[in-house]
Amino acid sequence: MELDKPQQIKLFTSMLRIRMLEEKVVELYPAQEMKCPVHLCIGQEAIAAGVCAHLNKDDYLTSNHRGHGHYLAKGGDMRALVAEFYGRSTGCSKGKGGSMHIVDTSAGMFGTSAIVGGGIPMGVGAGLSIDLRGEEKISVIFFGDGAFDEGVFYESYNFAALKKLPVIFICENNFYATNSHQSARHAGSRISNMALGFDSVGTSVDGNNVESVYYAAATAVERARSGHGPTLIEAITYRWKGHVGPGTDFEAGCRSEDELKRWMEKCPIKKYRAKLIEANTLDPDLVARITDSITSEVNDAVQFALKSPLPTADDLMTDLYSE
Amino acid sequence: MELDKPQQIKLFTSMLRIRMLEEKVVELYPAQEMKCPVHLCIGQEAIAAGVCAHLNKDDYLTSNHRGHGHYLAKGGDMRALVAEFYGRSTGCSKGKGGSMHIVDTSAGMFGTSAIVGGGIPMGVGAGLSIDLRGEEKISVIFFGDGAFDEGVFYESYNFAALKKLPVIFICENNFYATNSHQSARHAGSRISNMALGFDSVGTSVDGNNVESVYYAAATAVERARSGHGPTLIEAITYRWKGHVGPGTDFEAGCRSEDELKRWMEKCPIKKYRAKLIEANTLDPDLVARITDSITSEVNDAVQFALKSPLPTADDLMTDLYSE
Amino acid sequence: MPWTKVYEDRSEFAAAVKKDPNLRGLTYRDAILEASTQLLEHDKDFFILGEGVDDPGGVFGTTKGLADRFGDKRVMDTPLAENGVTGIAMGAALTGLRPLLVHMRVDFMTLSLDQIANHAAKWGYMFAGAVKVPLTIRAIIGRGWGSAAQHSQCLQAMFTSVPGLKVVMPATPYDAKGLLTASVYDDNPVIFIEHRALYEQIGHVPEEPYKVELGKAIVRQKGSDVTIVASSQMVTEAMKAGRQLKNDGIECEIIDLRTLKPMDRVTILGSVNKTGRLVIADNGWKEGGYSASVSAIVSEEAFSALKAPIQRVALPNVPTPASHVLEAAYYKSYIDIIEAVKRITG
Amino acid sequence: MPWTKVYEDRSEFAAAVKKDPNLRGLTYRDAILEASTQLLEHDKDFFILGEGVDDPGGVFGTTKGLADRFGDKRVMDTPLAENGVTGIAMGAALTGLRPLLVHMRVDFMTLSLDQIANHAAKWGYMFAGAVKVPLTIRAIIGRGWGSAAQHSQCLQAMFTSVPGLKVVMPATPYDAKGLLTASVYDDNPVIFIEHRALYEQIGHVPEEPYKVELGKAIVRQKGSDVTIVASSQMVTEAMKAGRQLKNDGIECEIIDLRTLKPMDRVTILGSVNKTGRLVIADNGWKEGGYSASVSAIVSEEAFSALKAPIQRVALPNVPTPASHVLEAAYYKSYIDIIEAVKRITG
Ligand SMILES: Cc1ncc(C[n+]2csc(CCOP(=O)(O)OP(=O)(O)O)c2C)c(N)n1
Ligand SMILES: Cc1ncc(C[n+]2csc(CCOP(=O)(O)OP(=O)(O)O)c2C)c(N)n1
Ligand SMILES: [Mg+2]
Ligand SMILES: [Mg+2]
Repeated sequence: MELDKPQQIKLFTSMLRIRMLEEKVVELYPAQEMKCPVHLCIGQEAIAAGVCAHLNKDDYLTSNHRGHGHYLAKGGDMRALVAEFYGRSTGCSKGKGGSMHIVDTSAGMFGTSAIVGGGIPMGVGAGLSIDLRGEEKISVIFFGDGAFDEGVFYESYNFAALKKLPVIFICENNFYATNSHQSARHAGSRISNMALGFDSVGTSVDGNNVESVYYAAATAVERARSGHGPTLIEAITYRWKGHVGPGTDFEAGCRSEDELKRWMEKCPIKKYRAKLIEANTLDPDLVARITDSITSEVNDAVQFALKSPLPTADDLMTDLYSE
Repeated sequence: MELDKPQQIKLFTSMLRIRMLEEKVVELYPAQEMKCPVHLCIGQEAIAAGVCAHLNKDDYLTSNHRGHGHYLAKGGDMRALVAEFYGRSTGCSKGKGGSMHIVDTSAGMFGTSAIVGGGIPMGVGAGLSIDLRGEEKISVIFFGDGAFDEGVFYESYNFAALKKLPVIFICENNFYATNSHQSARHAGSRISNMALGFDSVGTSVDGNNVESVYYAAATAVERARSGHGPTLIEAITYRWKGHVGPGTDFEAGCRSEDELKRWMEKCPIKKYRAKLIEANTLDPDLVARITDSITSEVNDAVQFALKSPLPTADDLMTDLYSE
Repeated sequence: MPWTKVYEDRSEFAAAVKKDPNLRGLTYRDAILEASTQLLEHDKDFFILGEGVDDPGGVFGTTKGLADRFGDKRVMDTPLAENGVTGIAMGAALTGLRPLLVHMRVDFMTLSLDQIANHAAKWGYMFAGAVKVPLTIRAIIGRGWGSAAQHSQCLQAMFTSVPGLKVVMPATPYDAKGLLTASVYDDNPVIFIEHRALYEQIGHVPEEPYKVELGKAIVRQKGSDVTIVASSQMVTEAMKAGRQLKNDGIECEIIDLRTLKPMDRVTILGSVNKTGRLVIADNGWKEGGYSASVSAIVSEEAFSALKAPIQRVALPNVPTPASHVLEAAYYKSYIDIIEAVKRITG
Repeated sequence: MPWTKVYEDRSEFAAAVKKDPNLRGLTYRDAILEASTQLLEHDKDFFILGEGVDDPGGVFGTTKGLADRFGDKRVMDTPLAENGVTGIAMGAALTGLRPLLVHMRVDFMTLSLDQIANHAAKWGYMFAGAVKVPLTIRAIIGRGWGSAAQHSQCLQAMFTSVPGLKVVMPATPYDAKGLLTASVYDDNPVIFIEHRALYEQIGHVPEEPYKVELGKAIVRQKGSDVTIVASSQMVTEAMKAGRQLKNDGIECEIIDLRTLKPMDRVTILGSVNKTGRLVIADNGWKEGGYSASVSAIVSEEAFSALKAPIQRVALPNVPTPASHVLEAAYYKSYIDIIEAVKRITG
């Protein structure tokens, strides 16, 4: 299944849309009107875009604290997302969740956890539900190389492989958990090798190459949909911003500026744009039109959020239990 | 390092001692004087014997609910063990622990957990302590195929492999966790394969062949003592008795009688006795002398326990905190 | 009404059946089995999972035969992976299924506390009602025969300390069935704690499915001198104590909480306002225990009615010891309740 | 004495330094860093481990520079594996080392509750003193800026519900240093909970190492009208409330618990016996919270002294919301303490 031109343009657009929303957050955050931590995925957009290109709206997606990209790529509502950043009652979680806790059940997202690894079993549970109900859907779980440290990953993967559930595990390996390097946390050198112990399939892929991600995901989706169980995809990438907030963090000595620069050269969007222009799939004009359209969408979402009401103290005690 | 005759006799004796103590428990348990659950390891003795033959008294050993064999093989005090079964104040835990919670710090055992997998990280912590203090010791962890299910195994193994700690993981795979078969719990077909994901070494061995266990452990001990980190040894075996208590459990439909019979033919003690007699290392006379000596030791331990005082209600509130 | 009655022993129930031959008796164990069976029969979204639920023993009999009858997709054995499996059950619940996750011992739930307290409990609130977590977790309290410190705990205080959970502890066969059914149909995470010492208890249980409303306590015995608030197995002890105290002329009002969280304050406060005296009997530890929660609410909201210090009958502040001598000194019974009542009456 | 004083703000401390130029000031954050540094210097059995302890930021500054100075074996970054690492630290403690395990947020400890509650807490008792667990676990309470439900909890009630643990919550820089040192040298598992809102607080801290005894509360302010029992950041709020109430002619006796478990009942009961009125201020939830434990003990043991209902100032029964508007409605302050005091005085 070769990608055709419209699909390629879609992939490009999907990445750019994530980037532009997050750049907007970078721009607006210093005003201190978004009063919650933000974990930006700038630099990592190819993974969300490449994987989600395969998904239907009713497929399930589980994400984590760094979830804006997954949310947008899966079809989550941008207005509701930005409003949540701003703590508004029109936010996807009505201001109760903040940027780390986003939800869009209509896009198959049942809420993100900010406990590292916490969402992984939920995604497997969604896969179990598909299996028990005999549905055609699949369940995709995004998590980081930090979450890979957690025992709950192991328990969850084992369960999914044991029951041959239609689940795809996407480990976004950006080398760091906060500022702790993978080498300080993992005995093994390849995350995808962990699949071996489960008699399952793992694969490592350049997470900055959207088509590589796309094709790796295609195989996994095929496996999942045909009853062969989970695949562990390690997508190797890099986050440009600090662990949290809009700044970079090499100044603080968390990482070297060189490392960041090297990875910025591997920008998934820049690289893909060049490739598509080279192939005459994109031209500067089309890029401009796509950019404009996203600009409007982003501005609209921000305007929507800023015009939206804040919750009131009366909302504090609602929603504890579902009746 | 070929085993010489005295070492072989030691291995045989070590197994027989475990067997005979446990057979005594089987005999005495119905009197309902040992008022605690007992998890017998009859059929699995070769593993404790084969591994512990390499250990010094000050090496660390971590065990679980099915720990009598490990305790004896490591040099734990038999009197204190039996007294603990009988809830006496001379028991290794002064009656506060019962059969699932046994301890002998002089033999490098810091207390067993009855939470499946609960002891595993402790054993790694002991290995970390050895490393931090620059000692020559090693730390051996016994756990079951059920404990292998738990995320804490994964977290612990990763840590040990990452820090190259002198730890040996011995998974006693008797196929069942309570009555749940391995095939209902593990996606992978070989427990030892899990080492691959950690760039570590795993090996599977016939857990009913004491010399096979001995040689597999030898390699692991060598690796541990020379700074190469942990080894995952899967020792394949079978428990003859029910999960808990002195009875068999095929009557209850938990397993087939055939399966038990097949494994009883592979009795590690019977097989090894035959081998050693064949090689003229043992003769019926020596076997009788060994048996007699163990009989006395076991009877002495039981007598000691039965003559020992019970705790009193005053002991209830002591030992909560160490001062 | 027959279903509100606590039959202290089998002979008492046998006598009741003599009077009313239509009185259908079932043990607490079988009441749970019956509720589970009927849920499996009637609701395709309902399923059971947990370690050993398909075991021939069937979790002390409470799931016996179900795997054979309904298959291993609806009655599913799981790996020993408490945190993962709890999250998996929660994920299934988020998609609209109604999982019932079973633990042989409540002690093992410390392993899954993250999925329970940081996830299931918070999901509804954190996403402002966009999602529901219709997950019920059954857990059994073990006791006796040297079970010792890791196989005998009563951890209700841990769960009741977390907003968003419901915590249910049935004391009778009737409630075991009705509360379990209600828990499964509740759209929130419910921790359903059973006491194994009650498994043989018999009582009236109607055959057809029914629910007992969560969050409502029940007055098991009316009385004017002192209120005893109890739950789970302590209700049996309280009833025994109440009967003996009656002989001494002390009328106890005995409240069975049924649901610990949310707590039925109205029933508790109403009774204390009437009697002016309160004894709380809880199977857990006294220090930091659930009994303190009841006490605190009463001394805040019914202080002026109180005529005597609030008494708590609960476990001393040590882990469970193994030796039977120590167990005997450790556990509380109707005798301790009687003593507590006497300390503040007369 | 300067070390018992709570300086509500920096100007107050600056004024004190003017009077006594030898008064050495340190922030709460730096007091923890100093205790840790001195322990690393003086005790080769002591080491620090935890996620990000070697981070340039140094766990909000409390471990800053230590890894560079003492190396990665004594200040050890760990994988994100809370349950495993807790068990590993415990194993090291069993062999006689004194590990200090650090969590950026107390919320993550739900993952390690099995090792804490089923293992560390029970080990000494279960083995009748044959083993010791000199393990200290630092955990930080976060708050504000939309931290939301999973990054802001006060879980002391969870820990105080388990026999065998000690739970410490320092309120001042002096105590932060002295209690941390005492915790490390305690042979039992200690949960040491810090409130990040206190990190900038300044106070007198002697340079030489010292211990503040565990299990002893301290009276921060004497008074005869009402007792306020507080801990951690609520002590600051209580002091503020006490000052304002003095203007209204109400004399508060303010007790800083310092150690929540074991609880210093003598100090609490002594004060309530004198004042007859009690307000408990706790950073945790009210329902099922630690404040209930204090309340229950007082209404059991000092009932006859009580002149008014016990009041509790604690969080409402919902997870922490993210939006700042909701946060403002959620958290409690000196104003709530003043209101509670006024409800039961005058
Ligand atoms: C259980 C748990 N431990 C620690 C944290 C603190 N924390 C938040 S994000 C994070 C790093 C996660 O790294 P990774 O999974 O690689 O995701 P990334 O941030 O790199 O996208 C940590 C340690 C947490 N939220 N939950
Ligand atoms: C965390 C936890 N889950 C469940 C149990 C109940 N349980 C006790 S022993 C056991 C089986 C353990 O199997 P395995 O590790 O293979 O050891 P074996 O009994 O076969 O020697 C189970 C499930 C427990 N004690 N702890
Ligand atoms: Mg990462
Ligand atoms: Mg087994």
